[in-house]
Amino acid sequence: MTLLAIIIILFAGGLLAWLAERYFQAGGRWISLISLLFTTVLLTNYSSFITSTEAITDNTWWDSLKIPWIPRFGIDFYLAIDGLSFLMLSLTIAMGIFGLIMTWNDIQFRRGFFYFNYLWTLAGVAGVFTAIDLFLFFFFWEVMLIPMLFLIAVWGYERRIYAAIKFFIFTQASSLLMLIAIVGLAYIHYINSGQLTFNYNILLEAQVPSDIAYWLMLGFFIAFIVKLPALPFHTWLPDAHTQAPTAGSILLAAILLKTGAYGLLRFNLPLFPESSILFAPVAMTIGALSVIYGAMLAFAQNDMKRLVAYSSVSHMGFVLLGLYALDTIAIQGAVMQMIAHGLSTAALFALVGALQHRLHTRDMQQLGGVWSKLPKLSAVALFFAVASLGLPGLGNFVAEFTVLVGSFRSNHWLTALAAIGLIGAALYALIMMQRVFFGKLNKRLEKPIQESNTADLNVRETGALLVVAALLVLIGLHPQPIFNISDKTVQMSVNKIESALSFQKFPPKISPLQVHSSRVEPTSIEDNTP
Amino acid sequence: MPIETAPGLEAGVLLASILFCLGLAGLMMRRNVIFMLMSVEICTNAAALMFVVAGAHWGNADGQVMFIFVVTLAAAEVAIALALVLQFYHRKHTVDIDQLNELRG
Amino acid sequence: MSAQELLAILPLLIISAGIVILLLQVSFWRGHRGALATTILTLLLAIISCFWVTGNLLGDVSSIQVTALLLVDHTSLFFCLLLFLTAVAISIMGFNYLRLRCDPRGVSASYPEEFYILLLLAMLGASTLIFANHFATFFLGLELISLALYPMLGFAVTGEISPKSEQLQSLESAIKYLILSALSTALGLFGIALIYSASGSLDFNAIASRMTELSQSSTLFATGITLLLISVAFKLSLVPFHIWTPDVYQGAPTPTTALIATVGKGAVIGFLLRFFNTLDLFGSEVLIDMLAIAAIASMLVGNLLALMQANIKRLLAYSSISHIGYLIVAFLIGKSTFGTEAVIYYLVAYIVTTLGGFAVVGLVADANEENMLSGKHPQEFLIDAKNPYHREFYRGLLWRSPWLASCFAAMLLSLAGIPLTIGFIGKFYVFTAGVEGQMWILLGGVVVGSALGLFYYLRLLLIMVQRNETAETNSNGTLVIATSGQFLIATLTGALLLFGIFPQILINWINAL
Amino acid sequence: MQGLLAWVPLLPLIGFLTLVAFPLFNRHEPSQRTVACIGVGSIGIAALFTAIVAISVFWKNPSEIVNIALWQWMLVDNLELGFNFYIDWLTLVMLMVITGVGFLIHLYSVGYMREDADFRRYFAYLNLFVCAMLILVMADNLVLLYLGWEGVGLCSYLLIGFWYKEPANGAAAQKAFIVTRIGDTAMAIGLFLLFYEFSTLNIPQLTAAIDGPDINNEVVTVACLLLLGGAVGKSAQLPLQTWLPDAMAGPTPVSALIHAATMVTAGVYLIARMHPLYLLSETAMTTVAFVGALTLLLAGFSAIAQSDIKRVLAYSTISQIGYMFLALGVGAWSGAIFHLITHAFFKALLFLSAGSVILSLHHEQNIFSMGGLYRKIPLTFICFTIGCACLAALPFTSGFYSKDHILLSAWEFHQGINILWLAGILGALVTGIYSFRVLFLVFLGREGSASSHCNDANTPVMTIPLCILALLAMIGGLLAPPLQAVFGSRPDEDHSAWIEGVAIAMPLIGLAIAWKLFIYQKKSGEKRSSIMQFWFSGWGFDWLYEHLLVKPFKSLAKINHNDIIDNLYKGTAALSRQLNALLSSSQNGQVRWYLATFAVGSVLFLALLVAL
Amino acid sequence: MNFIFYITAAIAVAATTMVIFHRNAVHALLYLVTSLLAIAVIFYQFGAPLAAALEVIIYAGAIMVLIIFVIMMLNQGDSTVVQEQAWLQPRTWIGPALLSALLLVQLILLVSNGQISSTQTFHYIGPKQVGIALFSHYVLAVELASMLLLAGLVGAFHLARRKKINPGESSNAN
Repeated sequence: MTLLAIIIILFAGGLLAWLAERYFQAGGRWISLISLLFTTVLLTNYSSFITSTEAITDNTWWDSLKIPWIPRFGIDFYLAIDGLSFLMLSLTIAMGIFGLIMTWNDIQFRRGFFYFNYLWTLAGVAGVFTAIDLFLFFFFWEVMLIPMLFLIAVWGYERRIYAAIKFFIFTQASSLLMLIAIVGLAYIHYINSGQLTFNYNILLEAQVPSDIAYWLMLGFFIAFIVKLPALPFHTWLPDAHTQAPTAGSILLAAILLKTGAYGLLRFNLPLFPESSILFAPVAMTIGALSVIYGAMLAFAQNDMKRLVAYSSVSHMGFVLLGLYALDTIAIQGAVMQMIAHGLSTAALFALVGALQHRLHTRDMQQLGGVWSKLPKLSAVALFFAVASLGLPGLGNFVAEFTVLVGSFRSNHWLTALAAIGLIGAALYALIMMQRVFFGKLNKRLEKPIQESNTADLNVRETGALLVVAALLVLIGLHPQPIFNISDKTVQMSVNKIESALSFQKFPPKISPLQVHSSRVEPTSIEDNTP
Repeated sequence: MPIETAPGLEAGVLLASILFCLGLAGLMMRRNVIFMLMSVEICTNAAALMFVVAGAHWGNADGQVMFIFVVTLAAAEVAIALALVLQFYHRKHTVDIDQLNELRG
Repeated sequence: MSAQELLAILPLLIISAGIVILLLQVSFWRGHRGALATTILTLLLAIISCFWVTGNLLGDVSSIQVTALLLVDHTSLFFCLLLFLTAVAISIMGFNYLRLRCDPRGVSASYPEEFYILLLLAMLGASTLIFANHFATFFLGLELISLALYPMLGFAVTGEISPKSEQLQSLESAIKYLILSALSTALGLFGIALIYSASGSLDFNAIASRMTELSQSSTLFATGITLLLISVAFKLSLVPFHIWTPDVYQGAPTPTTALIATVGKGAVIGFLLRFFNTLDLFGSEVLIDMLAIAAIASMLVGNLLALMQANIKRLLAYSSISHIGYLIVAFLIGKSTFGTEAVIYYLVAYIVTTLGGFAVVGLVADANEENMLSGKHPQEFLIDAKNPYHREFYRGLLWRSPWLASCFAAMLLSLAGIPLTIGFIGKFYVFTAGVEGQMWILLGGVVVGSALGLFYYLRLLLIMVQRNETAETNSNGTLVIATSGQFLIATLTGALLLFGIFPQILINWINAL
Repeated sequence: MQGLLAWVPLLPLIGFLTLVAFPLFNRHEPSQRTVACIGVGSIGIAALFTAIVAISVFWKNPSEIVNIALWQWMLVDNLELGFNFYIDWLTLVMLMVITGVGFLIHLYSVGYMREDADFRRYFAYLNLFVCAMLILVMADNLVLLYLGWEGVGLCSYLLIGFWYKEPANGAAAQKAFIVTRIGDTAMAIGLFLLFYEFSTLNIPQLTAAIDGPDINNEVVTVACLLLLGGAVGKSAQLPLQTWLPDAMAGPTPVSALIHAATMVTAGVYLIARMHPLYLLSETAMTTVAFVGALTLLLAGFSAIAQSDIKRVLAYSTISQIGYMFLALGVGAWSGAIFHLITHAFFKALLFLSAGSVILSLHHEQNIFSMGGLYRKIPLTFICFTIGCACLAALPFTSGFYSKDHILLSAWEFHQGINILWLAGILGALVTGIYSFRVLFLVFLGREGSASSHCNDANTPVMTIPLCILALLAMIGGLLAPPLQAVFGSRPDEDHSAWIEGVAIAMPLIGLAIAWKLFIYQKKSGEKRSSIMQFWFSGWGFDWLYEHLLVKPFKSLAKINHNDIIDNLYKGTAALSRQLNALLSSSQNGQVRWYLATFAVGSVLFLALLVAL
Repeated sequence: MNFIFYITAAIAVAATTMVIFHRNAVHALLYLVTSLLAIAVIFYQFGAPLAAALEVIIYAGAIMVLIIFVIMMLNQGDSTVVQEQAWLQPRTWIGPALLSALLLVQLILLVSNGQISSTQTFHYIGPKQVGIALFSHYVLAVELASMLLLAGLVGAFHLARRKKINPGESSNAN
């Protein structure tokens, strides 16, 4: 019930925030904050699972809720939480609060509607991270996009419509491929077992002919790497990030991108272990190339937000690399990277937003020497830039290091290639510091600074940023709890893959006829519901 | 009561096809709306011819019944069409169908 | 013809009686509201009779043959019900439309009441078409719809109250539809005649009994079927027979547009389901290939055409082309009950959404018209932002009329197939059907088409949420929609969300009927 | 008592955090006195703790090893990393150098930076640096070492670019970070390889693991070379040496601490720490030795050509570290560390003296503008002279002992005259030349343009460290640390006297040459011969890299600024628009055209039927 | 008998061709009537006297007269012939003609592939049989046909109506 309550609170909070706008202007953000805090309180229900990860029974899920939804298709409203979901959910809510606080005063236009969309995005994402029915997962996957679309399109910057539509078409078109794959998987399972279901737990056991499985896996894969985003489907990201309002960028970077990685880990690897093994070299190549390419493009940008956006491409490339290394350490690293990247990039976007709010530009050619005027902001920016380049002792390092150590075991050369991305990270992070914060104060800035009586970070912003910074340091120095929480989920995937590997080594005797019977005989989906 | 030495069904079909295609050609090449209506009538009539021929071929009344329905339709259609043509002429003072291109794109 | 047979076609009889009563009522006492009331009453009675007939179809009596011409069964009754409900909505839309454009006293020679007679005639045709089990009734039903539609398309021609441009466009759409439809009818008739030549019968059952013989022996039969299919494709506006659609949709009075887009297509789909099932044409690869090609072409061409379209009615027209393309995907898996279910579900989704879309467009235009008539705004059609059918008119609508815009947004999202709406479930059905039939190319077409579709749906959606850049466009002001219209839109949106979130309700109904 | 060691890195960290967090709790900037107390005090206490532990624990037992386990860092699968410290004599030596020299330089900085507005930021960075450096040397696993390694890199970056308003400083800082990052990446890959091979990154476990019977020597070689990459980057050896001369853009005490005494020698420490690994691979050892030999010569010649006092010192640092690498390469581990220590003393002394000169001359750094300063700032002159003597390894200075040790080891390594030894000898000559050149040009000879307005800027906080360092530089030769427990002892061999003689003679010859060439040189220095110009530019490495790597990368980035891949999608969108235009033109409103399309459609459908 | 069929068929085709190519509307209409009469003869030959009669009465009689009526109402004068001449250039008709020819070729290909022999006998179906069919089997269809006519009536009634008081516009409308 807790899970349902979390999602409902977020949805209801969104509606309330919208309606409250009519009565008092600032209502929306307070309602949002209260809803988010309330969900945080609800999340603490699971604290017992965190502290004693070992002691739980062999049941994978900490908590689950199953309500029949569309019996015709065997679809349930099935939410469940395990370590990975918990981590992602916590990240979602934490970053939701962070984004809210960082942009407390940013929104002037139609605040109520803004917070409506904000909370609904979060609710959708929370649904994505907890849905265990594949149909429900897809449902939430789509639901989170619409409010995000509005966030970009209404409160965005100059080319917001273009960016919003691009964002939406990319994710939607790819997710349709996933829908086909989901339906295909359920249908094959239906043919084999006569039971029509979209339940993840059951579909894990589905026997899928290997060549079909490969295509289904690709369907999922494309949907997820578009969201991730990885080469060559990343181009929506810079536009969406750049044009989105600060809060939108924070959500996008910290949370929405993670849904792709989450999907890969939750669905792709365990559902299609054999195909994943076959596909791993390709996926790792994509990951490594994303790392390099993203870093290179980040270096080339003039727009600060674009720079951070491309750095996301680079960082998420590590996630892809780690996941498809099919190695415990690497996958754990990928999970860590999801969290660390969420924190660091969200903070960077918040900072760019704060900068733009004060100086009305994010073009690095118009910026420069900001440190002398805004020392606090600059120092914090330095911290997060450094985090982003993977300085040891901060979360990103732990993540990148474990990813690389793990992937090195599966593929030396690709890992070495990806490691070059570390140099790239240094390049773009430092060039940003140099062009924006160091150097002489840009002459173009003198006017806005004088006019607007630009103030440095205030207590609210400083507090929020410092908490995130502290979290990054904490993760960097003591990441073990997170490793422990996600351990079970990761182990599950790895076990699946290992058993598939051993299956490949010692395949049971199958008559050639069976091997080639990959084209399943069509059977109609009959209605079995009473 | 069979009729002897009647031309074959194939001949009827051929004739109907030719007439239909002529009607279609007329429809496409004439710009005068009245001519277009006439061409439509030719097409409809070709179909009607088919029904009668086929009815004769199979020896049941269905063909002629359908013929009657087709004629009914043709009459009703022409009535409405002519009403529209009149309105068209009153408003545009022409019967050129090409002048009817406000809606496009 | 037994009493049981007569009772089975009770809906038809009620509609016919309604037509006659309305005719008499109008000739003695002209009154807009009265006509509307009679119409709605007739339709409601027909709806009730549908249920009643369904109640009779219990146990082993799953269908009733009414002479050789009609066959009443569950599916067709469901279609009837659906279309009658649609007709109720259209009559409400029509009322709002005619209220402003027709002079009740007839001074300017434009009476609104004929609209309802024609509407009922079209409904009679539609239900005949659905029940048709014989080419005669098929042909008569189809033509009844068409003949009722011609004057409805051109309805705005008479009378001087409607804006001049509307009159001309209405006329143009009527003439275009008439000429093209007449040709398509002739072609279809030719096809029927060929089928008749080959089989010697016009009765579906009789033809079905000779199917194996026919399909092997001659191409005459196949040619006939193909020509008939072309005619049907024209009515469904499948590519390459789609070309009339945008012009006719744009020019026609919006309620008529809604009628032609929903009833006109729904009835044909209903017929096609029965026709293909009875004759077992799903086995014919040529026909399936033809339909598949037409479906893919429809999805792609429809969406591509809509891409940059600024006129919303045209946009909806193009989108309806592509939606029928999607529907055909579900249709193609054919025989199984699942295929039928998928087609019906998608059709319901399509009808609800299309109806909603046109209702919003029509009512917005009506509200604008009312503003103009009351002299609040000068008549300026030259500026895009002042043309109620232009995209720019909707700029910032969400801030001016939030509820209306929200409903329209829901419609657009449903058209785009986004969750929480019925359109999503419809699309899910299409995908499931496609997977079941393993029609990967078609599915690819659906994906590409949907991606293209997103662009224009979203652009319209996003225009509605845009801030007004200048005060100039702000002057459109708040749009006040008539209460009946509000009710209609709210109901449609409610249905759209209800069936989108809890599809099982509708699925149960489909399977129960 | 051993627990105090855990406080050693923690104290500077606390200092750093206090300084950084200051504005959070206080609206006003803290006074310089407060900042100095926190900044210097934390290091001072750390130094004190180190000394206490050294005396109480290690003095008695040179083979003592202290393990301090703080907390578990990572435990994933078989990757087990602790946040643990491992202290043996090698570490202790480093600790003492870092805290001791660090403390002195901190103290000096109080004086040097007294007029800077960013006093607090300076000390925060400096404290953070010390903390990171301490973690580097105390780490018991390579990842923790890497943490410190990158941490010092970051601080180096921050301090080089400390005066951020000057874009050139920022560029230098960036260059330093990125060049070292290249090495670091190699090192990281080396770590991955080691983990892949040995399933552990813990240093004691690793050294235990390589005793195993079946060790893949190729892997070890590759791993060693990769680690060497890291060392080369951080210690500014060939081919990654280019950043260090530019790094002189930072405040002079920073150059003393980071770019002379501590951070740049981290590479030496790393290789010394990993010496069991290197012993397995002859290739790696040879490479290290040759890198060192080559670097010491190249940098030495470059130093002769420089005109900026700090750049001279920078090149000399590169050159001296080259000596250490040479020592490492020939297996003279303790020799290398010994030289590291003495070098830390005298180079810190030299830099601080140079700093005092610079401050006195109001930030004039060109040696050709100086001259004859010995009268104006005598104390500085004395200190600088001591430093130069040590640098040139004049007999009985600390530099002499350590360098001699290295040269002898090089001699021993190949049992006779060999390239490495020759390089070392030649290097000694060059060292003599450039060190005395700068001494003569700055303090003796005619007065330069800047000399006239020289005010002695030394304050007590500056002179005290100078004096202590001078003392240490003098007597440092006696402080050879007992590292046998770490490296194992080697039997001393007798060397022919002439070898010693050559080693002693070379710096003296250098001194003579310098006297001959530079004592009366005209104060222009702008015109250089082409070879000098070549040396001045650091053997053209910068130019080479600029054209080979930087420019291609930049232009590639510029070309791809708009993301070529996006064109794929833009193209798709454009194509869709084109198709839309095409199809829209088919909707031309002409009924007869519509009829024609209808006919065409029918023809197509029938054609399908005919064809099938 | 076949001979007569071919003659009448030729007349029908020729007359129809004249219809679509003729420049004068009234003349074209007369050709159309000719064509319809020829078809009526063919109906008769095929043993469908009722159809033949209806063809003449309704098609040639009623519908064509309706069209003539409208032509006269429009009363465009002699200029129409010139106008039609201008509209009917070879350039405009060659394409449609080719397209139709193509369709015809396809139809012939498909239809003549059929197995139906041309020597089959035909049956005479008199008015009585048709009448019985109409009012037994097809009684519902007849009712629907009446609705069809009603639709035509209502539609034409609505569409043809013009403003009652209309001094400015042409008075020949009603």
